Parts: sequence; structure tokens; C-alpha cells
Amino acid sequence: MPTFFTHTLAIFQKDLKTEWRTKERLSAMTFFAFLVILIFNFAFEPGSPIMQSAAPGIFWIATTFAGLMGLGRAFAIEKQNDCLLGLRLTPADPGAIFLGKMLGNMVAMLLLEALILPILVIFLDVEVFAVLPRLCVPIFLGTLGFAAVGTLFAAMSMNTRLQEALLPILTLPVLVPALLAAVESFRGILEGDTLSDIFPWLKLGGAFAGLFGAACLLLFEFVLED
Amino acid sequence: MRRPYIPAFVFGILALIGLAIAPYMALMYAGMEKDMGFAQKIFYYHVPSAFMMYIGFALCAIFSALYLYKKDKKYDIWALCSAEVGLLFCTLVLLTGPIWAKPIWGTWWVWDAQLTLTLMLWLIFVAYMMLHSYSEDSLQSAKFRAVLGIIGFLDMPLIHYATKLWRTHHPEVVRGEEFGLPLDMKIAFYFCVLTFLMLFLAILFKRVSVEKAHDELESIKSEIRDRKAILGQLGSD
Amino acid sequence: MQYIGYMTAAYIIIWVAILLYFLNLAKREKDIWEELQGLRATLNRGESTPQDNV
Amino acid sequence: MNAIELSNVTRRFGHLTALRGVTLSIPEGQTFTLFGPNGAGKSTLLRIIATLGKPTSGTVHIRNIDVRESPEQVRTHIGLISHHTLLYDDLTARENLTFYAKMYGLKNKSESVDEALLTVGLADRHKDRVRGFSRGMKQRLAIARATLHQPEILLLDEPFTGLDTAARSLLSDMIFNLRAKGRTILLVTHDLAQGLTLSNHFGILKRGELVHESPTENITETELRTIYERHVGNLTQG
Repeated sequence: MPTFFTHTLAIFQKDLKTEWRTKERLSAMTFFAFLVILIFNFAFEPGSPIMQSAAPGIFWIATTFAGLMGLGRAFAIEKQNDCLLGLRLTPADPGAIFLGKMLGNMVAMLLLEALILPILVIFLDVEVFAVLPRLCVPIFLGTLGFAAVGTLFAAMSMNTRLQEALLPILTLPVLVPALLAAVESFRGILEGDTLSDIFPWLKLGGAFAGLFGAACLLLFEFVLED
Repeated sequence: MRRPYIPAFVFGILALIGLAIAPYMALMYAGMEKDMGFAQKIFYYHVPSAFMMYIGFALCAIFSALYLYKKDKKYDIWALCSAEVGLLFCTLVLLTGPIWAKPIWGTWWVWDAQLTLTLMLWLIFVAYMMLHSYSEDSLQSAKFRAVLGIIGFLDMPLIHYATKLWRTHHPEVVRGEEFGLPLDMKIAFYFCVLTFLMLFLAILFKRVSVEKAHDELESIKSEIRDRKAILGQLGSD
Repeated sequence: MQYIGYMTAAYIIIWVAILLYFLNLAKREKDIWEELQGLRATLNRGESTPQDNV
Repeated sequence: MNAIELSNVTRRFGHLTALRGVTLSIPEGQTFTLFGPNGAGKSTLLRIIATLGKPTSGTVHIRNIDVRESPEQVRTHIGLISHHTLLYDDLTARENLTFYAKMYGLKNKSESVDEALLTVGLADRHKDRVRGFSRGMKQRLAIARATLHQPEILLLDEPFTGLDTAARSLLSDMIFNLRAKGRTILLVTHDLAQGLTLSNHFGILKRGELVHESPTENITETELRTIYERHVGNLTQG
């Protein structure tokens, strides 16, 4: 099905180009995530062991909330001039539209994560860089699961009275397994675990991303149709 | 004009009979567990509630999938009602769980796999109900709810696995195992499960009949709007 | 009589919760039927004297 | 071959019936205007023809293709212009068109885009972001977007809403152009005068029913107004 991926790629490129041009989404997300980390520093004793053991949680809390903000924006762009209607008028499969938007969100999230990891190192004094290659695996899986569920629910919440306000209410409870897997993997790696030590968590993260990636791909059609 | 809804009535009678006998089964017939004492008796109501919660949410997922496939309003009604009744029993599980945990574990809330799963399901289906109330168009809301119902159901095994795995990092709490029990307790337990099933079905059928009446009301309202418009049309000629 | 208080509390909560739900359901049903009756009445009146355009 | 053929199309949204048994044939090359007050079901009808919604019952054929069976194929024959531009404000004119060219799977993307930009007179502004365009320019680009894949059928959903006089006359010129090229056009509007001059056939939709259908030949605006008012009621109300 090559046309399917042509459409996916076209939407993905379009989103990247828009983002590159304005940089409004990513900068707002990063700034927000930065503030979250900062607030945590005020809430707890900076540099204390508690902070270091809380680092994985703080990282994912910052990523999740900034990510939810970005997801809302991603569909606001499509709603602006009724662009989503334009997309639906093209011969593209709803699945391709979903995948394109999801990839765009995922790249935005990955960039955000790359930007806040150094902040984490500076503020919380955690040794992230030594284990970075290993760390990428659970972060990737967590982000994939988040982007899949988040993209579907963002498209839904845009059409309710609460708009973006409903997005965290819908997304967070469903996301619990993925977040738990991401946080626990992160913690394990910081404590010196290898990938095989945290394999059960990676399996969970992978299962979540795989299952919901597929389910959301199929269900997106019903969210789009009249 | 007010037609009795037969299944709700039949299951209601059965549930009432069961409920009249259930306290006897739980308190008198079943023996006393020596460590937990009366606290163990909470299980005869707590665990069947949990079963009914699962049945409710599973039915919601099945009817949701049917709705998306067939787009027939009646499946949406059944999905919505199953979710609501499932949520009722979910709430019961969450209320009675801590009451059992306090004397046995010494704390109201423990992040044990089962409790955490129940809490997450409660949150997901409360979100489901919010989606129902905050939607602008009922047809779209039905589709969105169906999507969430299916996602929530798929999430169940993952949440369960996640919290199980998570707990191994923390002191393991031993749960009262209700199945390796003496025969008298087992019989009492299954009696209560059956009674709760009747109760569940009675409430569900009742809830569906109310929702159908509501649906009928809405269609009569829109018919009246139509007629008024036609009459107004004739008047203006 | 170990923990009998907890058990009583749990049982009471279950029954109160189910009762409350049932009362709520009954109220919803009553409201629907009342509205339906009202509409039927206006509909019958509407047949003889045309309503204003809405 | 009829460009658009609807037979007994009914569309219900829950308890609301938006369309009741609409039967309509539009032959190729015809310019058909659909009049009707707000809430008559005009947009619903247009969205069904554009494959965005499925009819509850009845069949829709676009160029003999069943909309229910192969909506993707139908979409390549259809272009839609609405009062929204369907354009991305932060992309340039060229990028917008190139994106849609990719989505429609066009073979000669850059040539088609060049040609489309030239036709709507935006060739010199192709590198500028749409955000900075005037309403008229945006509407021209929207027309270029809708006609990029050379659709045989054009659907126009209240395209004049929010346009100034200059943009309006430009748009009607473009519609005449497309009409001259033999395109089938379905225009939905409640502007009687505008619809009458542009089309050679018209219909009136009222509360989901097609209550009138006839050619526009020999019909003056006053006559049209009388017909419309007879079916729909006093015009000043709507």
C-alpha cells in the first residue's frame, strides 16, 4: 500500500514544516516542561537524594503535561481553516491521516525530551549521559504509546464543549501502564540496570505502544466521520 | 401506557429473593474465618461487585464495537447503560475495599494491583460519562464513547500487568484468597455472586428501559418540532 | 465479634449506594414520563388549534 | 452520464432528519444552484455528495461510481470550495498546493502547482505565507486548491460568505470560467441573485425535501423570489 505511506509522509512533512516555521508549539512545550521541573525544585530540597530518585517521575510528568499541551495545538492547526475537512476530502485513508499526525506529535515530543534531559542533569544532578543509549529505548516506547493514544483523544476532545480541557481527563487514566513502564525503566537504568534487567517493563511499554498504536489506527476513522 | 419491562421485573424479583437469603448465607451458613473474623464477610459482597464491574465494562466494550460496526442506536443505549451500571459496581468495590483493608492491612488504601486497576477503571469510565455530558452532538458523542469504551477495555490487562509488576518492587501484600476456602464459604460466595448477577441484570434492564423511554421522548419532541413547523407553514400561506 | 463494625459499615454502604442509584433512576424515569404526558397533551391540543410558528 | 445522481437519499442524525428522500440528477456540465433557508439540509446534502457522510438510506452515484462503495475514487473527481479556505496559514501558497498535490497523488506536481498558481494570478506571491494574504487572495488560492486535481465536479458551499465586493466578482468570474470549461458545478447559497446569474438550473431545499426544481432560463429574479417565498415563506424571516 504505497499510497498510504505517501499520504502519511505528506502530512508528517507538512506538520514538521509548519512547526519549523513557527516553532511556537515546541517552544511553548519546552518552556512549560522547564517550569514544571523548576516547580519541583521548589517543592523539594534541591540536590537531596529524594530529588534524584524522583528524577524519572519528574521527567515524565514534565513530558506528559507539555505533551498534552502540544497535542491540543496539533489539532487546533487542523481546525483553524477547517483544514481537517480538506484532508478528509482527499483520497487519503483515515489511518494515513492518523499516522501522519501521530508521527508529527511523536517527533515534537522526542525533541522536547532531548531538550529537557540536559535541564534534568543540571537541576537534579542525575547521571543521565552515561546511560543515554540504553535510556533511549524506554523513552522511545513511552513516547510512541503516548503519541498514539494522545493523537486519537486529541481529535476527539477538539469536538466537545470542553475542547482541550477534556484531553488530560481522557488520556491520563488510559496512559497509566505506559507511564508506569517508562518511569520504572528510567529509574532502573539510572540505578545501573541493563536492558535485560528491565525487560518486563520494556515488554509492557512495547505491548502498550503496539496494541494502542494498532487500535487507534483503526478507531480513528470513527472519530473523523460525520 | 407504562409498559412493565419484563426482564427487569423478573431479575428484580430473583435479586430480591437472593438478597433476602444472602445475609443468612454470609453470616450464618458460612463459617468464621479465624484471622479476619467479620471483616472477611465483606468479601461476600465486595468480590461479586468486582465481578459485576468487569461484566459491565466488558459488555460496554462489546456493545461499543457493535455500535461502531452497525451504527444502530440500540447498541449505543446498551453500551452507555452497561458502562453506567459497571461504574456503579466499580464504586461499590472502591468503597468496600478500604473498609476491608483497614482492619486487615492496617491502612485504608494500598496500591495493590487489584485496587489500582479498579481505581483506573473508575477514572476511565468517569471520563466516559463526562464525554457523554460534554458533547455537543449526540451522534458524535456516541462514537467517541464507543472508542473510549473499547480503549478502556483493552487497557484492562495492561494496567493489571503494570501494577502487578510495579508491586514486586515494593513489599508484597498477601491478599485474602477466597478460593482455597472450605466448602461452606465457597457455597455462600457463589450464592452471593449469583444474587449480584441477578441484581446487575435487573438494574441494567431497568436502566436500558429508562434510556429507551428517554430516547422515545426525544424523538417525540423532534416530531413535535416538525409538526409545529408544518403548521406554521400552513398558517403563513 | 472481631471487626463486626467494619463489616456493618461495608454492608450499609453497599445497600445505601444501590438504593440511592435506584431512587435516582426512578426519579429520572418519572421525569421522562411526566414530560411525555405533557407533550402528548400539547400535541392533542395542537391538532385542533395550530400553534405559533417556532 | 449524470455527474451527480441521488436517489431517495435520507439522512438522519439521531432524531433529527436532515434529508428526506431527496432525488436529484445533475447532468455533466450543468451549473446547479441549491437554495434554501438555514437548516434546510443543504450542507448535509453537499457533505454526502463529497463522501464526508453516508446517507442513512438511498444511493448516491458520482459519475456512475457508488459513493458508499468507493469513496476514495469519488474524491478524486470532486473539488470543494467553502467559506473556509482549507489552507494552512503558516505554509506558503506553493507549499499548500504541493501538499494537496501529494495528497491527491498528482503525477506532475510542480507543473500542476505552477499552472494553478498562474490561473488564479498568484504566481508572483507563491513564496509568501498564506497568513499575510488578503481575504480575496486566500479565496483565489482556495479555488486553486480545489481545482488542482482537475475535478470534473465542483461543490461550492456558501462560497460568497465573508467576501468583499471585489472578491465576490472575482469568484463569480472564476465560476463562469469553470462553467465554460464544461465542469459540473453544484452551488449552495441563500443569495438568490448571485445563484440565479451563475447557474442554468436550480432547486429549492426545504426542511430536507427538494420542493422545487427547474431551469433558470426565462426566470427573472422577481419570479425566483416569488417561487422561493411560496415554498419557504417570507424571505425577510429567513
